[in-house]
Amino acid sequence: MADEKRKGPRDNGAPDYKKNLHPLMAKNYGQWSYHEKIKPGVLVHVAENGDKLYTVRAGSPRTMSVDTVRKICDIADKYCQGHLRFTSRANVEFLLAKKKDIGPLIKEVKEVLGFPIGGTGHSVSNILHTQGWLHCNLPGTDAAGSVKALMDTLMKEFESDNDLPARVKISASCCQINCGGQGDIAINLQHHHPPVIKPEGVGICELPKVVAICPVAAIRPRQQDDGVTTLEVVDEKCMYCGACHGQCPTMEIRDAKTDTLTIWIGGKTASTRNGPSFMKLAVWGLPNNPPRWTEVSDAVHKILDAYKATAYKYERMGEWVERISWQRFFELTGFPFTKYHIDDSAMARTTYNTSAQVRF
Amino acid sequence: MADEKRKGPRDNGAPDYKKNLHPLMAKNYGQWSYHEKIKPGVLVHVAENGDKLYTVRAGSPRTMSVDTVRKICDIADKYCQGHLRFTSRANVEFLLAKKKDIGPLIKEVKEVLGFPIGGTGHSVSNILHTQGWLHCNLPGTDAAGSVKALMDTLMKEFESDNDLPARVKISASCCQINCGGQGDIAINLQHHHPPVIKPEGVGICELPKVVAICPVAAIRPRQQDDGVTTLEVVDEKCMYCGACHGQCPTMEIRDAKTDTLTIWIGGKTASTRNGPSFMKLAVWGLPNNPPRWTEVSDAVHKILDAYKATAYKYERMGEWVERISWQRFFELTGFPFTKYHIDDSAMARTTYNTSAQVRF
Amino acid sequence: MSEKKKKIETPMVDELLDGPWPSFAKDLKEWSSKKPQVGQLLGQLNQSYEDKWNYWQGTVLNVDGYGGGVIARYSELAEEYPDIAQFHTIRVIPPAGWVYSTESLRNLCDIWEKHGAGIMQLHGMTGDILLLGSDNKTTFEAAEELFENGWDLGGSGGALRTLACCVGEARCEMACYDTMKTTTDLTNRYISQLHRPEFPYKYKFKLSGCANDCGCSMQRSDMPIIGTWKDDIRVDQKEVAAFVTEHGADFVRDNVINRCPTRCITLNKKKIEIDNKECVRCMHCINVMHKALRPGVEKGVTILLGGKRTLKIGDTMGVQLVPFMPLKTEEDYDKLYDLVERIWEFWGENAMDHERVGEFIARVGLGTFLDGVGIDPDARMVKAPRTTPYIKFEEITPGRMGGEAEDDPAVSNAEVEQMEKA
Amino acid sequence: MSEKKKKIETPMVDELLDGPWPSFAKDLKEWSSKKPQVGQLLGQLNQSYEDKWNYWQGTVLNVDGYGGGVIARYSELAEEYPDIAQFHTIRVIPPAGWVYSTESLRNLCDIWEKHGAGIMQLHGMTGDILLLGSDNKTTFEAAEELFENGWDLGGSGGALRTLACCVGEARCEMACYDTMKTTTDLTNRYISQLHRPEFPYKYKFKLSGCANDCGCSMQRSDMPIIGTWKDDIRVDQKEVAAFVTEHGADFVRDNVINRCPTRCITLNKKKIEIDNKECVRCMHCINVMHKALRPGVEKGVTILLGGKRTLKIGDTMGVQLVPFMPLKTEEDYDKLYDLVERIWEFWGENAMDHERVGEFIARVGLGTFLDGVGIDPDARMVKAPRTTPYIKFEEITPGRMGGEAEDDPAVSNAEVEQMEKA
Ligand code: SRM
Ligand code: SRM
Ligand code: SRM
Ligand code: SRM
Ligand code: SF4
Ligand code: SF4
Ligand code: SF4
Ligand code: SF4
Ligand code: SF4
Ligand code: SF4
Ligand code: SF4
Ligand code: SF4
Repeated sequence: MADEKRKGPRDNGAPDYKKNLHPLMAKNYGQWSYHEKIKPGVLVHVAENGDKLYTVRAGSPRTMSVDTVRKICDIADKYCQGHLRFTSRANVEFLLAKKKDIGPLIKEVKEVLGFPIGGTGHSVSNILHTQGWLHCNLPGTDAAGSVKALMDTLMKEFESDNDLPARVKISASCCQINCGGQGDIAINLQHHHPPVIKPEGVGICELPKVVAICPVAAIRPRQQDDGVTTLEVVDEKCMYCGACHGQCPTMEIRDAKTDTLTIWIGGKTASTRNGPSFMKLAVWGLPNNPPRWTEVSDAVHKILDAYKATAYKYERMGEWVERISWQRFFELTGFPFTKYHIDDSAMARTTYNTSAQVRF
Repeated sequence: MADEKRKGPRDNGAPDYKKNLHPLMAKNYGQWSYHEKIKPGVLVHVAENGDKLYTVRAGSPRTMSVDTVRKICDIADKYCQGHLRFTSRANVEFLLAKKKDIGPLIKEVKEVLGFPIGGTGHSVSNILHTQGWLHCNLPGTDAAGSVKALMDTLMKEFESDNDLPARVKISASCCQINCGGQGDIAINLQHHHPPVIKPEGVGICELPKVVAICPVAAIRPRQQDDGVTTLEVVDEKCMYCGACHGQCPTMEIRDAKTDTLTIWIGGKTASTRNGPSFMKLAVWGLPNNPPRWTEVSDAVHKILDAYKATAYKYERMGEWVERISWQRFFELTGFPFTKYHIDDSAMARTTYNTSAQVRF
Repeated sequence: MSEKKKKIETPMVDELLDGPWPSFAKDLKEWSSKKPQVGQLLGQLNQSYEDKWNYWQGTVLNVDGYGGGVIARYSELAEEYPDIAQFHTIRVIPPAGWVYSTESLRNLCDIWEKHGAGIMQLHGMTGDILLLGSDNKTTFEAAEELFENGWDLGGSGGALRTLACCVGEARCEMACYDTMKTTTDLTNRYISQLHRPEFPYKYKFKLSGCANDCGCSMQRSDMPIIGTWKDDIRVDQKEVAAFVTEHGADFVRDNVINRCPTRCITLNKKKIEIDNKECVRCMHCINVMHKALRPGVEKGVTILLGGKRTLKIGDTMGVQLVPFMPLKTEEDYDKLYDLVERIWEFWGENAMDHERVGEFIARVGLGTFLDGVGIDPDARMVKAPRTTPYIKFEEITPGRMGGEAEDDPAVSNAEVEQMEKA
Repeated sequence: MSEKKKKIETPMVDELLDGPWPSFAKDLKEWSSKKPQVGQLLGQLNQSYEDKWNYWQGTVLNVDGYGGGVIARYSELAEEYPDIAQFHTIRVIPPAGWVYSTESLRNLCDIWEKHGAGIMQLHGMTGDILLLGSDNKTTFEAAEELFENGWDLGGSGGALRTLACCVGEARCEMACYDTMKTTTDLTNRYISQLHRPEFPYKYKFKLSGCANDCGCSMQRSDMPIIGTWKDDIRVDQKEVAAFVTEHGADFVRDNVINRCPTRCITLNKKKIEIDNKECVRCMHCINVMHKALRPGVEKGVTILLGGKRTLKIGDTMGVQLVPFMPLKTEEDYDKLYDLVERIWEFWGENAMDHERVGEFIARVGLGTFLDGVGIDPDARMVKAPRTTPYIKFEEITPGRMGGEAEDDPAVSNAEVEQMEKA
C-alpha cells in the first residue's frame, strides 16, 4: 500500500483554507463591516459584530531560509494565535486579536527579523519580482538582488502611507518573458538583437518545435554545407522576444554586452476609475549594473519625484500621466523621448496622436 | 500658337480667390472679430472695424442643372453684390452686405429655387454624399436619391439650430470604398461576400495589377484546364473590400440580392474636446430599398431621438455614446448588438472591454 | 431589362420629385427638355432603381498633357440610351474656399451648357467643381474653353488631388492662418504633380483655419494643415462677465469649464482664468464664448499626416507631425514646401504601388518614417509610448522599407558563428 | 571564470548584506552554515554578478504520475559548485489566500530542511509556495513527504496552473463573493488538469473579491473572476455626513464626485446620491468612503478571459465575457464549471500549440470565439463596436480556426461560374 501510494499521483488538491484561518477570520468570514488605518503598516478590520482583527504588514525579501520562516512562525505563535498570511506582493501579514500586542509584535519583527513595517495605503509596497540568476535558466539580470538594492532606496516610501498620491506598485522581470507583474513602475530586462545560435548546441532541441514557437516565423531550418540541418534567424523579422530561447538554450538571446534595463510606467490592474491599463515605455537603455543598479534607482526616484510633485490624490501613476500628457512627463523627468518610444506593433496606429490638440 | 496651346497642358492652377471674394470679405480679410446667429440659417460676422457681413445658408441638392446655378447667380446679383459661396457640405451661402436684404432674399430662394434655409448651429446640415448610380462605376446603391429621400424626413432638424444637442453631420457612401466623409451618422453600402469573377471579363484587366491590389493577398492567378490564365479568390482571406472591383470590373463585388446598408455613428473630425473619432457600427443589414429607403430613415430617426433625449448640450454624437456607453445606446435604440459589431481587425483587442467595469 | 421606348418613363425616380428637400430629379427632369441626354440619364437611373444595379463602366480619357481630371464613363445601356453612351465628368479646380463671383460661375455654366450635359455638382467630396456629361469629343472642346477662361483641371489617379480649405480668414474670426492663400499657393506650386500622376497613389491636402476642422481634413486628407496658436487665449473679461450674466454660472460650468478636455479653466465669480500651459487648443471654450475668448496672436499651423478613408487598412486619421509651424513669411512657406517635398521624396521612393502615405506609415512605423523624412521624434506625436516591449533597435536590424521580403535577408545562423570562430 | 576555491568569496553579493530592506543574501549566507549548497548558490550568484551572465540550464524532472510541478535546473558551474549540480524548485499549492497556521508552515519548513536546501519563496508570482534546492533524488523524497502531509504539487507546463486569490471575505469588507472557497473548489475539481498537462498551453485563474483586483487577475491570469454587485451601492448617510464634516465638501468633490468615471454621484449638502444605473462598479467611491458606502447585496462575479503578460503578442488583459454571474448556490457553481469546461473544450480543440486562450481570441476574433463557446454577444464585452467596415459574414465565409492556411481553401473563381452556367 505504501508502495502503491508512492507511484501514483496523490492529487491532494489545495490545503483546506478553513483550517488555516485566524480564529477571528473564521468567525467573521464574510461579515466584515469596515477597516481603518491605525498607522503605516497597521490596519484594523471591524466585523459587523464589533470584532476587531488587527493586521501588521511587514516587508519581506520573499526568498527566505526555513530558519527565517520559523522565526516568523515564532512571532505569530506569540502574538497572533498561531496564524499569519502573506500578501499578493509577498509581504508578511501578522494577524492580531489584541490591539495591545501591536507594539511588542512590531518591536520583535524589527529586531528578530529585521523586516520593516509598512506597504499599506499610499505607499510603495514590496516589489513583485522573479527568479533572476538565483534560479531561472533564462535571465539577463538578477531579481532578488536588484529588488533589494532598489527597496533599500525606497524605505521612506514603504514606511509611510501618505507620502504618495496613491499606491505605487513596482515590479521587476529578468527577461523579456516578463514573469513579473504589471506595475505603476516596472523594471524589465531588454534584449537588443536577435538570438545568436550557439553551434555546439544545435540538435539538442527538437528543431520543428523551435521553429514553431517563434511568434513571427523568423526561424527557419537550414542545410549546412556538411549536410547537417541547423537553424537560422531572419534578422529583420525577429523581435528579440526570446521565446525560442525558452524552447532551446541554443538560441542564445542574452548578451551581457548589450542587454539593458527599461522602465515602463502606468500599468494598473484595478478596474477603479479609468480602469486597468498597460504600462508604457518611459526609459530604455539603463545599464544592467550589479550589485546595486544605481542608474535604475536614480531613474525610479526621478519618476516618483515628478509624480509626488504633480499628481492629484488618489491618482495612480498611469492616470496622472494620462492627465498631464506624456509630453509633460518627459519634460518633468528630463528623460528623452526617442523613436523607440513610438509603438511599432500591429496596433501602433491606436497610439498615435491623431488630433490637432497640442500643448506648448 | 492656338494649336500649340491645344496640345500642351495649360497648368493654370487655382482661380485667384481674391477676385472671387465678396467686397466685405476682401476688405476685412483676417480682421473678423466675432459672429452671431440671427436665426436658423442666418449668421452675421462682425469685423474689427464694425463691418457686418450677413450669410444666409440654403440647403442644396449639390447636383444641379446650369439653369439652377444661374438662378442662384441671379439672386446673388440682386442681393449679394454678385458673390456667393458653397460650403464644405455643399450648401449655398448667400453673402449680404445689408441686413434688410435678408428677408427678400430668403423669400426668393424659397420661391425660385425651392431651397430651405438652415444647416447652421446645432442642426442636421446637408448630407455629404457621393455619385451613386448617377455616375460612378462601382456603386451598390444610389447617393443623390437616397440623400434626397432622407433629407425629406429631416427638414425640422435642418431648419432649426437648437433642436439638437450639437451639430449632427451625416454622410452617405455608395460602395465600401467610402468616398463619403466620416460623420456623426454615416450610411454606407455593405457587401456581403467575396467578389464573383465574371468569366467573360477575365483578361480585360492586367492580371498582376488585380492580384497586387488586394490588401489581404486573397487573389491569385489560376491556370484553367483550357490553358487560359484566370483568377481565383481565397474566400476565407477576402474581406469584401471591393478594391479589386475598382481595378477590374470582372471582380464583381456587388450583389443586388445581398448588399445591404449599414449605419455607423460617432465619427468626428474636429479636434474639439475629446478630439476626432472614427465612427463605429450601429446597425447592419438594412435593406437597400429605392426610391425612398424608409428603413434607413427610420433607423436614423431612432438614433436622433435617443440622442436628443439623453445627450448634453455641446455633446457630439460620439461623445454622447462614449459617455452613456454602447450598452445604453443599444438599449435606447432597440437595435441588436451582434457578433458582427465586434471588431475583428488587427486592432480588435483595443476595442474589447478589458475591465471589470459593468453597468446593469 | 426594360425595352427601348420613345418616351422615357421614370416612375421610381419620380417618387423623388416631391418632398420638401430640393430635388435633383425635378431639376434634371426639367433640364432634360433642353438636353435629351439628361432624360436618358434619368432613364438609366430609373433602371438602376428597379434592378438595384449600376450600368456605368469606367474607362480612361485624358486631355492632352494631362494625366487625370476626367472621370470617363460609358453606359451599358447605350442601345437604349444612345446619348449617354459616353458620359464623362470633368473635375475643375474651384477658387479656394468655394467663394465665387457670379461672373465666374456663369462663365462655367455657359461653357458647360455649350459642351456638356449642363449638369454641375457643387462640389465633389474632394472639393472639385464636377461637370457631368461630356463625350469623347466634347470633353476636349470643353477643356479647351475652360483653359482659355483661366480654369484648370482637378486631380485624379496617383497624383496630388485638388486641395480644399475652410472659408478661414475670409469670413471667420477663428482662423489662425490664411487657408485660402495657402491652398492657392500649394496648388499652383505643385500644379504639375496635380496634373501628371507620378506618386505611388493619391495625395490630398485639406486645410482648416482652426481645430474645428470645418475643412474635414483629419480623416479625408493625407496632409491636414490646421490652424493653432502658441501663446495665450485672448480673454475679454467684460464679455466673459456679460456671458455669465446672460447664461448663468451653471451654464458656464456645465458647458465650458467641465467640457475643457484638460480642465484648465476656472471661473471665479464672473472672471475666467485659463492655465494656458495645459490648454490643448481644442477651440471648445472659444466656440461657446466666442465673443469673450479668442485664439492667441502667435498663430501658426499644426501639420498632420496620413489621414484617409477606408479602403484597404480601414479609416486612418492624420498623425501629428509638426506640432507648430508659423505660416506668415515667405521663409515660413519655404519650410512648409521643404517638408512636403521631403515627404513626397521618401514616400515616393519607398511606398508600394497604390499605398497612401498613411498606409505607408502604418506599414513601416512612425519611428522609421520620421527617420526617413528627417524629423525628430516629439512626445506630442503619440497619445502614449509603446506598450509592447519588442523594440527593434535599428542600429542592429535596419527597418524594412520594401513590401516584399528580400530574397536574401540578413540572417543569424550557427554556421556563420562557427566560421567566425575558425 | 574564477578558479575553484575552498572558501567561497562573494564580494559583489556581499554588497547586498546591509541596507535597511531585509536581505535575502544575509539570510542565505547565515543559512549556508547549515546547508553547504546554499553557500555554493551564493558563489554562483556572485559569479553571475561579475559576468552579468546566468549559469543555470533547464531540464525536465517529473514526480511519478505528475506532468509538472518541478522546475529542474542544473548548474553550468557544477565543477566549482558540486552541491548545486542539480538544484530544482518544487512548486506547492498554498492554502487559498495565503493564510497559514504556523503549524502548517512549520511542517513545510521541516520537510524542506530535511530533503532540500531549505530555501523557500513565499510566494511565487503565480502564487505557489516555491521550495528551492533539491536534487534528482531528494525531489522525489520531498514530494512523497509533502503528499503524506496533505500538500500537493503546483502546476507547470501546458496545464492548469496553481490558482491565486485575494484575501476576500476572510478579512475584507469589500469582498463580493467567496474567493477562497471558489479557488479551493476550482483547484480540487480540476486537480487532474493541474497535474497532467493536456492543454494547448498554460491556463491561469486569479480571483479578486472586487474591482480593486488585489489578486492581480486582469493582466496575469487567463480567467480573472472578479466580484461585483447588481443592485445599488449601500449608503449610510450618517457616515456620509460624518465624512463630509471631517474632510470638507471640497475634498469629497475633488476626490469622490469628480473621480467617479461616469460622474453618477451627486453631493447635496452632506448627503450623497448615486445614480446606480450609471455606476460601473469601479469601487472608487467605496474605497475612499468605505465606512459610508458599501457594495450592494445582490452580489456575484464578472468573468473575464484572456489576460496574460508579454510573450508573443504582447500583454493582454481579460476581456469581459460574463458581465454578471451569482456565485452562491451549488447551481451557480455548476454554471461556472460548465463555462470553464466549454472554454477548455473549444480552446483545446482549436488552439495551436503554445497558444494561450487570449492569443487564441486575438487570432480568431471574439465574435467567433463566442460562437464557439456558445455565449451571446453583449455590448458590455466591448468598449465600442467595430470601426472597420470589412465585416466577414460567417454564414457565407466561415471563420478560420486552424493556424495554417488550408491546402485547398474555398475559392471563388471564374471557372466555377462558367461551369454553373453550362
Ligand atoms: C493584502 C492585499 C490582498 C491580498 O490578498 O494579499 C490587499 C489588501 C487591501 N487592499 Fe489591495 N491588497 C493587495 C494587493 C493589491 C493589488 C495587487 C498588487 O499589489 O500587485 C492591487 C492592484 C494594483 C493595480 O491596480 O495595479 C490592489 C488594489 C487595491 C485598491 C485599488 C487602488 C486603486 O487603483 O484605486 C484598493 C482600494 C484603495 O486603495 O482604497 C485596495 C485596498 C485594499 C484594502 C484596503 C482592502 C480592505 O478593505 O481590506 C486592503 C488593505 C490595503 C492596504 O494596503 O492599505 N487595493 N491591492 C494585497 C497587499 C499587497 C501588498 O503586500 O502590498
Ligand atoms: C461654412 C463652413 C465652413 C466652410 O468653409 O464651408 C463652416 C462654418 C462654421 N463653422 Fe464649421 N463649418 C462648416 C463645416 C464644418 C465641418 C465639416 C463638415 O460639416 O463635414 C465641421 C467638422 C465636423 C466634425 O467634427 O465631424 C465643422 C465643425 C465646426 C465646429 C466644431 C463642432 C464641435 O465638434 O464642437 C464649430 C464650433 C461650434 O460649433 O461652435 C464650427 C463653427 C463654425 C462657425 C461658427 C465658424 C465661424 O465663426 O464662422 C461657422 C458657422 C457655422 C454654423 O453653421 O453655425 N464648425 N464645421 C462649413 C459649413 C458646412 C455646412 O454647410 O453645414
Ligand atoms: C466624385 C467623388 C464622389 C463625389 O460624388 O463627390 C468620388 C468618386 C470616385 N472615387 Fe472617391 N470620390 C470623391 C472623393 C473621395 C473622398 C473624399 C475626399 O476626398 O474628401 C474619398 C475619401 C478620402 C480619401 O481620400 O481616402 C475618396 C476615396 C476614394 C477611394 C479610396 C482611396 C483610399 O485610399 O482609401 C477610391 C478608390 C481608389 O482610389 O482606388 C476612390 C475612387 C473613386 C472613383 C474614381 C471610382 C473609381 O475607382 O473608378 C469614383 C469616381 C466616380 C465618378 O464617376 O465620378 N475614391 N474619394 C469625389 C471626388 C470629387 C472631387 O474631385 O471633388
Ligand atoms: C517562478 C516564477 C517567477 C517567480 O520568481 O515568481 C516563474 C518562473 C518561470 N517562468 Fe513564469 N514564472 C512565474 C510566474 C509567471 C507569471 C506571473 C503570474 O503567474 O501571475 C507570468 C505572467 C503571467 C502570464 O501567465 O502570462 C509568467 C509568464 C511566463 C511565460 C510567458 C507566458 C506567456 O504566455 O506569455 C513563460 C514562458 C513559457 O511559458 O513558455 C514563463 C516561463 C517561466 C520559466 C518556467 C522559464 C522556462 O520557460 O523555463 C521560469 C522558471 C524559473 C524557475 O527557475 O523557477 N513564465 N510567469 C513564477 C511562478 C511561481 C509560481 O508558480 O508561483
Ligand atoms: S522573467 Fe524570464 S528569466 Fe525571469 S523568471 Fe521569468 S522566465 Fe525566468
Ligand atoms: S527571439 Fe523571438 S522573434 Fe526572434 S527568433 Fe526567437 S522566437 Fe523568433
Ligand atoms: S463610394 Fe464607391 S461607388 Fe460611391 S462614388 Fe465612391 S467609389 Fe463610386
Ligand atoms: S474584395 Fe478586397 S479582399 Fe476580396 S479579393 Fe477583392 S481586393 Fe481582395
Ligand atoms: S475651421 Fe476654424 S477657421 Fe475654418 S471656418 Fe471652421 S471655425 Fe473658422
Ligand atoms: S481651447 Fe480647449 S483646451 Fe484650451 S482652454 Fe479652451 S476648452 Fe480648454
Ligand atoms: S480585491 Fe477587493 S475584496 Fe479582495 S482584498 Fe482587494 S479590496 Fe478586498
Ligand atoms: S463605484 Fe465607481 S462608478 Fe460606481 S458610483 Fe462609485 S465611483 Fe462611480
